[in-house]
Formats: sequence, C-alpha cells, structure tokens
Amino acid sequence: MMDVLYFAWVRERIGIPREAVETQAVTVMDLVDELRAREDRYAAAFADITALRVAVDQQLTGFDAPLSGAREVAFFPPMTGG
Amino acid sequence: MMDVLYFAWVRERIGIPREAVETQAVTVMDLVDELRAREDRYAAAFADITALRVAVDQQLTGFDAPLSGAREVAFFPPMTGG
Amino acid sequence: MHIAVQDAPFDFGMEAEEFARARAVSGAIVTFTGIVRDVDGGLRAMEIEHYPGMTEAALTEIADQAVTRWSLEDALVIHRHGRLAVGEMIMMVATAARHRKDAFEAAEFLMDYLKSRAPFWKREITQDGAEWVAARDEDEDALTRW
Amino acid sequence: MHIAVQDAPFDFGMEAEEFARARAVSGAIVTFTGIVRDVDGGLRAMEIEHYPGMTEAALTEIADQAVTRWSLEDALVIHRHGRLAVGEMIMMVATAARHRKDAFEAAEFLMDYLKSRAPFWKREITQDGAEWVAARDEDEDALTRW
Repeated sequence: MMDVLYFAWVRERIGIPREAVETQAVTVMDLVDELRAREDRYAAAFADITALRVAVDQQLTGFDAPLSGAREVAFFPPMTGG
Repeated sequence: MMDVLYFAWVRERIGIPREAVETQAVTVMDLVDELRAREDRYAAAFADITALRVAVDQQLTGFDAPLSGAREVAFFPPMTGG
Repeated sequence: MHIAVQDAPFDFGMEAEEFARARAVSGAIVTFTGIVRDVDGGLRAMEIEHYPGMTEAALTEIADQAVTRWSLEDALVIHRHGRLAVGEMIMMVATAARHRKDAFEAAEFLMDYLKSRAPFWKREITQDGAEWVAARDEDEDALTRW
Repeated sequence: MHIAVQDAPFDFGMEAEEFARARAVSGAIVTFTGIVRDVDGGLRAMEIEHYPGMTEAALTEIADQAVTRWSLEDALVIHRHGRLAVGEMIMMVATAARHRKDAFEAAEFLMDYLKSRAPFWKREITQDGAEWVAARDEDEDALTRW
C-alpha cells in the first residue's frame, strides 16, 4: 500500500487530496499508467506529464524514479512559491 | 575667494576642517600645487594625490577639473560609506 | 536558523529587527519580502496551498545549502499558506553574513529556490473565479545561475 | 523616496515595515542593513565623518538613478554619522519593485555606490588608538558591474 497525494489543479481534477493505492508499480511512470487506466479524471490529470512534478517520500524526483520501499508519492504542477 | 574643505585624514594632517583661500588657480591641480608650496603639513597631505579624491562644488571630479566659478573645493581620501 | 510555514500573518518589521539584532559577528543583513499585489486589478485574494511535511523539509534543505555555500551566520525563511488579502505579506527571507555580497547572493539564491523548488501553489481569486498561477519560465531559468 | 543622514539611531524594523506597507503595487521589497562589527576583537567604536550638504545630494542622486534604472516604486536610504558602538546599525537601504530581480539589483547597486561614492569616512576606535578604514579595491571594482 502506498499513499498517493495530489496538489493544486491535479487535486481538483482528480477530486481528492490523497488516497491509498494498492500497486506493484516499479517506477513512478508505471504508477502513472495504472492511475491513467482507472478513470477519465485520472487520464485527464495525467494527460501531459511534462506539466507535472512528482515527489517520492517528499523528495522531488523524476518520473523514471523507482518506487521500491516508497510510502508516499505526490503529484502536482510546477511550484509557485515565494 | 574659495572655500577649501578637508575630510578624514586629510583634515587631520592639515589640522583644520576648512579655510578660505585666495587663489587664481585654473584647475584643481593648480590649487593643489599652491597648497603644497605653503607648508610641510600641506605638502604631506597632498604628497600622493592618487590616494585622494576631490569634489568641486560638492560634485566628485578629477584633478584636471577647471575651477572657474567654483565656490567650494573639498579634498578627502577614498570614501568608505555603507 | 529559523524556518516557519504558517497560516498566521507574521510581523515583518519585528522579525527583521530581531534577526539583525541577534547576530554577533555579521555586518551585513539582507531581507526580502513578497507581498500580494493586484497587478491587473480585480484581485480579491491569493490562496496558497502547500505540502505539509515536505514544505518544512524543503525549506530547511534550501536554507542549509545557503548557509554552507555563503558561510552565513544565520538564515530565516517564513512562508504563509492559506488565504491572503491584497497587501498582505506572503513570505520573507533574511540572511546574515560578514560581507554584503554573500548576504545578497544567499538571499537571491533562497528566493530562486523557494519560487520553483518549495512545494507551494498559488491561486488567484478574482470576481471571475479562481485561477492557479502558472510557473514562469524565467523562474526556472533563474536556477541555472546557481 | 526617503533619504536621511543622521546622528541619531534609526529603528530598522519599523522603517522596513513602514516602507513595505506603504507600497501600493510592489510585490518585492529588499532591505540591506549594515551593522558595526568587531571582526578582529578590540573594536570600541566606529566614528563616521561625512560631508554635510554633499552627502544628502549624493545619496539623492544615487537613489534617483536606482529608481529610474530599475523602475522602482520607491527607495529608501538612511545613513548615520558620528560615534557608533559595536552592534549599532550604520545604515540601511530599501527598494520596492514589482519583481524580485529588480528589487535585489537596485539594492545592490545602491550599496555599491554608497560604499565608494557617498562622502562618508569610517574610523575604527580600538584600545590602541584610532585608524581610518581604508577603501577596499573590491568595493571600487564592484562599481564596474553597473
């Protein structure tokens, strides 16, 4: 089981801020593909991953990052702090 | 008549903060030469003009600047504000 | 080092004064403050979402980097989240160093990283609705300087 | 624009807060503060001499240039003279702009010019006597950036 979090418009498009996901995904991209296959709102949120950023266990990383041992994956648009 | 002002160690070396000077000097350098000829303390203060800065009527300028119409000339070391 | 992520307003003047006063050896203090501004007219509020847990870790990591790289005596980051009105202060950073160049560079570095690497997302609320602020290419480009 | 050359201490926090609060459109505020520091140990006080009349004019000219060049909404310069104890604030600048890059650059420009072009001279008082602070080549070199 893995916690998957969504922020900003990704959260709005998917409709929930977080969920527990049962997955055997090896990389972030595998997880994205599983989510895309679920429902249209996921497919819409993940339509263009170049518009997204991902953090695994609260560390920014790439979509090719491995998920072994990961407890928390978060998807969000480019950050706009400051 | 022209007011001549001295600041920082130039003031200390010459011993006064300002004085009125009767001069026909055409440029700042002419004035420096007149002052140097007065007394040792002036010669000492103006020994190395690369260590000095000059302002004519409160505007930073060079030693070749003309003095026609000038009312106030100030000599001082490089500034150390901030 | 002081890192705060908070809903509540902060007192910029007091924070700046205290930060400057507490430094024993630093001759140079730089602060930056970001304020909600209504550039095009019609902005009612700014909403800032963040990623609790990661935000604090990311800010601490950024500030640690700045302290090490510019030999800072200290650094401060305060960033608000939640709903902010026009004119309210969003965030501030402060840096303390012996020399002004280090204090300035470290503050700019903190800001550049905060803009694009700390998990905050801004949304502008106008009379026409709400819109997520898009990341600007120049903010991403600013990181190449470091 | 606020330019002050004064013997009296100033309240950095209050000045910074007021400067930031009064800006209607600026999203970015940068401040710099210089503090008397005792780098080598033994410093008793710092004495700052200036050129009354020229000082105010030079600071105003420098601030005018910064406002024009970086389209600042406002700029502030406060510089003390007279005798200052270790830990006292010597001076501050503040800049207000729409974007952080302008606010930062303008503040650095103000500081670089203040260091080498405003008629102030510092003297350090230690137990061994008093010594005029020598201008640093790197401060003169900093001006070439602008």
